[in-house]
Amino acid sequence: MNTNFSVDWFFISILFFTGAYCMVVSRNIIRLLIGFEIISKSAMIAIITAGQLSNNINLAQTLIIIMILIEVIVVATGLALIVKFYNNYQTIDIRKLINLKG
Amino acid sequence: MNEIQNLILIPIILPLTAGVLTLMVRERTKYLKEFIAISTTLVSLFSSLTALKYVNSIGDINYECDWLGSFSLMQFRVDQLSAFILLSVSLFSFLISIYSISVKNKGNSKIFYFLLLLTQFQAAGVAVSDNLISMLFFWESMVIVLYLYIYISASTNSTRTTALKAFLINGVSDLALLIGIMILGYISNTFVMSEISKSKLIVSGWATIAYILLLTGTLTKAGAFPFHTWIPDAALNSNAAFMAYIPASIDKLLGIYFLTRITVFLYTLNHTMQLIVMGVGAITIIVAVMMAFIQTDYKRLLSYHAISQTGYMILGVGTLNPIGIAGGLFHMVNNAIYKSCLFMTSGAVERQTDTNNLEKLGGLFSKMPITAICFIISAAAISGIPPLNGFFSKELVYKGSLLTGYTIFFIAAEIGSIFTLASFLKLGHTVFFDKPSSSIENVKEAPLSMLIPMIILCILCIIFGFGAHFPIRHFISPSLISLGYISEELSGFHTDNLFLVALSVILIALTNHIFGYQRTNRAYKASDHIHHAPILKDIYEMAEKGYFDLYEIFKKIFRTFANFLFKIDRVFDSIIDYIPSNSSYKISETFSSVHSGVYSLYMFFIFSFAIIFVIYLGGIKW
Amino acid sequence: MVVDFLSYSLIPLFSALAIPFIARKNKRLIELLSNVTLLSGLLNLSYILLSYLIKNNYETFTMDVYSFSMIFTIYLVGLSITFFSTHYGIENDTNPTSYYPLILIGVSAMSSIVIAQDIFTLYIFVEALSVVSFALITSDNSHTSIEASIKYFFLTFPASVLIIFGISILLLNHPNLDFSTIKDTSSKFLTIIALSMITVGFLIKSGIVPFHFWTPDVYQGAYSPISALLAGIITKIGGVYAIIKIGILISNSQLNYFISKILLLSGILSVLIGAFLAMIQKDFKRMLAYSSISQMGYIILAVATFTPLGIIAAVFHLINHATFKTVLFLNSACVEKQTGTTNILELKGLEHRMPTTAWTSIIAMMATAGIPPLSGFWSKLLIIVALWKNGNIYYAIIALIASIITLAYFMILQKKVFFGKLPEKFDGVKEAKFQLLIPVVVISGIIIFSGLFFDRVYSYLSRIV
Amino acid sequence: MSIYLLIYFLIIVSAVLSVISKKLINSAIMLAVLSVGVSLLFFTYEAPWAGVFELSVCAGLITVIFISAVSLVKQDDEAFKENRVKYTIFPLILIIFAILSSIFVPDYFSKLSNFSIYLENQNEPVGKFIWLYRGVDIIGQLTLLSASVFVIKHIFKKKKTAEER
Repeated sequence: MNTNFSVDWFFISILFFTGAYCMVVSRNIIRLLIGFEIISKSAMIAIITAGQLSNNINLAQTLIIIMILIEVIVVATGLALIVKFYNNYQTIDIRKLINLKG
Repeated sequence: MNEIQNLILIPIILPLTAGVLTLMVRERTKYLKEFIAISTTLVSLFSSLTALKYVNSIGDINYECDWLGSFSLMQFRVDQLSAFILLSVSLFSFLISIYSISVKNKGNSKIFYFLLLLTQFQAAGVAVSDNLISMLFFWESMVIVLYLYIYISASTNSTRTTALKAFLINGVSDLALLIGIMILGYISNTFVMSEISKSKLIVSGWATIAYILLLTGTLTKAGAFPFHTWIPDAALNSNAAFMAYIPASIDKLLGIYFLTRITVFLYTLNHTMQLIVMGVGAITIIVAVMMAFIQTDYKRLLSYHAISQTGYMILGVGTLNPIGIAGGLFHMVNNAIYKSCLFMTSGAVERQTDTNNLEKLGGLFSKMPITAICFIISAAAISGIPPLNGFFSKELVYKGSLLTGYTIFFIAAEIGSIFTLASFLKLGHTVFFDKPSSSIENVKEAPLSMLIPMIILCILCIIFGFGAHFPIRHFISPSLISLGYISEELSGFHTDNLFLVALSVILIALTNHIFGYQRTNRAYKASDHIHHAPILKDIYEMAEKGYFDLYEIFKKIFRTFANFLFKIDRVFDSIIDYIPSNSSYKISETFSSVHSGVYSLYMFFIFSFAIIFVIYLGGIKW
Repeated sequence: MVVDFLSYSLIPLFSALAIPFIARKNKRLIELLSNVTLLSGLLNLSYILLSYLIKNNYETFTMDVYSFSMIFTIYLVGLSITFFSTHYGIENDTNPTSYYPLILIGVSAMSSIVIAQDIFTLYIFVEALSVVSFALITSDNSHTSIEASIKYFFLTFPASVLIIFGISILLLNHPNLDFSTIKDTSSKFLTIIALSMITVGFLIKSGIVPFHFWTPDVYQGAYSPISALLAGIITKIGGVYAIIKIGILISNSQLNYFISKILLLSGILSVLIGAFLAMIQKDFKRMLAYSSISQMGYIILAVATFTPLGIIAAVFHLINHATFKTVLFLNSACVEKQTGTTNILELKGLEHRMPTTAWTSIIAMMATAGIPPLSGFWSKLLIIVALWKNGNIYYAIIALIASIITLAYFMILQKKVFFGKLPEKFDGVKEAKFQLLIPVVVISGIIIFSGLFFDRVYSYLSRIV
Repeated sequence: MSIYLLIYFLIIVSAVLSVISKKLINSAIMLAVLSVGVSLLFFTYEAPWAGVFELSVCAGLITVIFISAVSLVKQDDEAFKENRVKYTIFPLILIIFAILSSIFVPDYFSKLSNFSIYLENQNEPVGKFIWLYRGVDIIGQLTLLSASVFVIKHIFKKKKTAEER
């Protein structure tokens, strides 16, 4: 069982790194949201593996269900913001957002 | 007993309440403020009269209430002296509030009456306080009222300078008083004056320092040399009602009251201290009267006399024998009476002719007869012409000073008398009898509201003169009974050699005036032969320029010192200012350049710092 | 959740849900409904609070003091913002049918965060609050507000991930996520690791250095009344108060040494960097944002002591900060409305034209800088005393010195914006409408009174310790 | 053991592809594949409820929202060219990271898992769990859902014209 948990976290870290890399380097604002999704997935896997390890899988499932709800709402909000940004700025380049600085 | 306790609270609390009330009255409402002030002071007058009767017939009134938490009590105690001062304060408040109805340049009349009532509140508080702390509270708060009083009378620069000068002189000396009271309380373990007077302090060690500090405070309040310099300046810049009220009556009453308290009731003075007090008195008489003699402004001349008369009182109290002290106290109330009256005449003249300059005034006797008569009576009283009240009090002071054995003080007082009379001859001659100047026409008599207080005061002058035994028996000697003095020899018409001296003084002064008048043929120049005498001329010039004014001297010294310190400060300041401000600016700039608004950079920082923190926290040893 | 306070979070929620049905078209009715909802809650709270504060006797006060104070603050600031918005945004089409319900939901979510007794419940409401904020920031549809919203959206996302990772580690040795369960096991190593991850997550949410990059941009760019709401209460409840809750949980643990180090480091960095950067700002709101970071640093420093005194100081400073930062941001909104700019270099001498705004700002600034006897002085004093007693003497000294810098940058702000000679182009500027001034004046009064009656406030806050 | 590794490879590969693919629409589809992989993982971890939700909501609903959003901004997506180097070298970076993390991460977490406790009698049905132990979260979900309604309404409000005011 223990080995399984550590392998899980190895993949979780890789998934997290993928998402974080995407969120840092990309200039395309929709791709940022994709990185966001990938990181969320890694967090969910972390919850499930922990629940499985401590024989508490049903609590973990409950948390996952609520997290999925949250994720949908947050992503919908994010996409709405992106569309609004696109309508205002006519671009999806995040580097254009440098009005506020100093 | 309870009713009596409340009675002494009336002259204190009622004016305060009424004063706040006047602030709420609209400026345009006519006569309401005046009515409030007059009725309030009248009620105070009657209640203090009742208190005096009670004190004379039955005994002291005590009142206590909590104040300042557990630190101190608000303790009032009215003995004969306090009751007498309280009565005088209330009387002058009443008369001045009548007089001020017609005074023109009193600024915002709402604030004027508020300040008048506030002064009555504070002065009454000082008079009845038994606890030094509560007395200090009333005493110090008078400085602010004084400042505002001068400040509101005109909006010119010189008025503001004078107000500041009065504030600083009084404020600094009040600081001295504060320190003195603290030392006094420390060495005698109590702040209650009646407790201290049970076992009088002896002048030695800390008690000496305390006495000198207290003396500084009281002398400044009374306006004695060398702390007098704000009074002549205020005479130029403020109105006659203020001059008649605060420097001429209230300040003298309170200053001499407290001087008597500390000198006679709280301390047993030694010989040196007595000489210092008497010396201050004598110097004040001479210096101020010499300055008064050459003035060419009505109010300024009077203000120098106000200072000079203080000298007599200080001299009288400083003699430490019953005759002298009684003379000082009697002179205090007499001076308040006639000096207020004189300032009132100056106010009346100013109101009718718009000037106080002696060069422009003249021949007003026919146009303002009542004012002129009042002037003559009170001028005669101040110059010590028998049988008006000033004669008797001065007589007592002379006698007291002769009894000490130091003839020099007696001579100084007599010289003061000569010049007092001479300057009033000059003043009266100029204003009321000399050729009128061309600019003065169509002058009428002053309004009734001004005349009534003047007439009352003149009548008082005459009553206290012919019936001098009445005030001495009922007011002065009861105050000194507690000291064990016998009052029998104080009253009565003295037909000894002093009377001849007084007559010769009058003759000398008259001769001097006629000599001066003959030389120049103009009355206001009657002092020129002394003014322009060889050595005196230079001294006068320097005095007018303020070379002898302690305030001006200190101002110059402090300015030089401050300039010097400022130069040193600049050097350090530029070092200290330059390094932190520039370095902090550099730090800020460096950090600010990181906040470039670029999303990727921000995200990189947040992710990397988060991972660093988590790795640090996760790496706890187990 | 604490049942005592459940109604304070449910009533605004139901009120918000009712608005689309009963008041779809009528703008005045929506405003009235939202104001009345918050006002009734505030009156209820202040009745309870005052009845104990005046008597100075808390024998019968059974409720949780911190929760009660925080809910009071939330309602106070929330009501100020709704009342202010009713009279503020006529020319901005703020779409009242969704604007006011969102504020109500925000108040509901914040109250729920305060009373949450489960770490995952806390997380849900924090997410709900964030979602509400994303929308509210863009209320005026300007370029800057969209930029602010998007930066806020992406840059606070790592916080959620860290919180979830922490929760997953908590799951390893806990049957459930109740605070009481966690408190019992808080001396275990695994729990401390999990809670420290969650703490770092909330540090990101509250904008503490080095995770502060989004804070100034968001506060500056947001719709002005919402800046006040964000700076005053949202990021404080959603971030700092959660840290305080965790701090209470692990305050008696032996293993909190490392987390204390982290908090002290980020706290002192926030205090210094916030103050330094505030000094050179040219925009009114951005300067206030950096000042906010600096003040948050003080709270984090207080929490880092993990002592009862430190927790009291943190809660008290949080309440104070909510009051004075709300006043300042609302005043900046007034200045922006009346003059059309928030650039400090252009503004000058507004004290002659906008006296109430100027003087309430000065009161709030003095409270922030810690001038006695205003409330900010006492809370900063408590923080420094807590640090000193805990042995962190150098941190206490640096915090003391940094409050001088606070004074410096507020002096600069005062001098440039409110004092001096009025330029000609602002001759026509008038004072804002008196309705806009009511919240500011009331909160200024609270600042003064809580400073003057500090002894009562302190005995109230220290009741349970 | 091998089935886990297979699913994990699917997840990682789809994640990498969604990051480095040139067109956004491909990225969105790869994201859906990632979700499917995650839901498969849930099933194998005996968490069927979570798997079902993941499959329906994440792989379904979110993908739909993504694709509609991508189509809304499509014109610009084609016009907007960014430097591809950072994406093409990403697999290399990821491999380096994987090698580094394979040294530290499994070791650390295997130590960590020693501290976990094995709970007895926790396997009650999920429905009971939701209602009994996480009943308070229903309020949270209600808050979230109502918030989302107002949020979408607030962000997509109509701009009023001058006449309407």
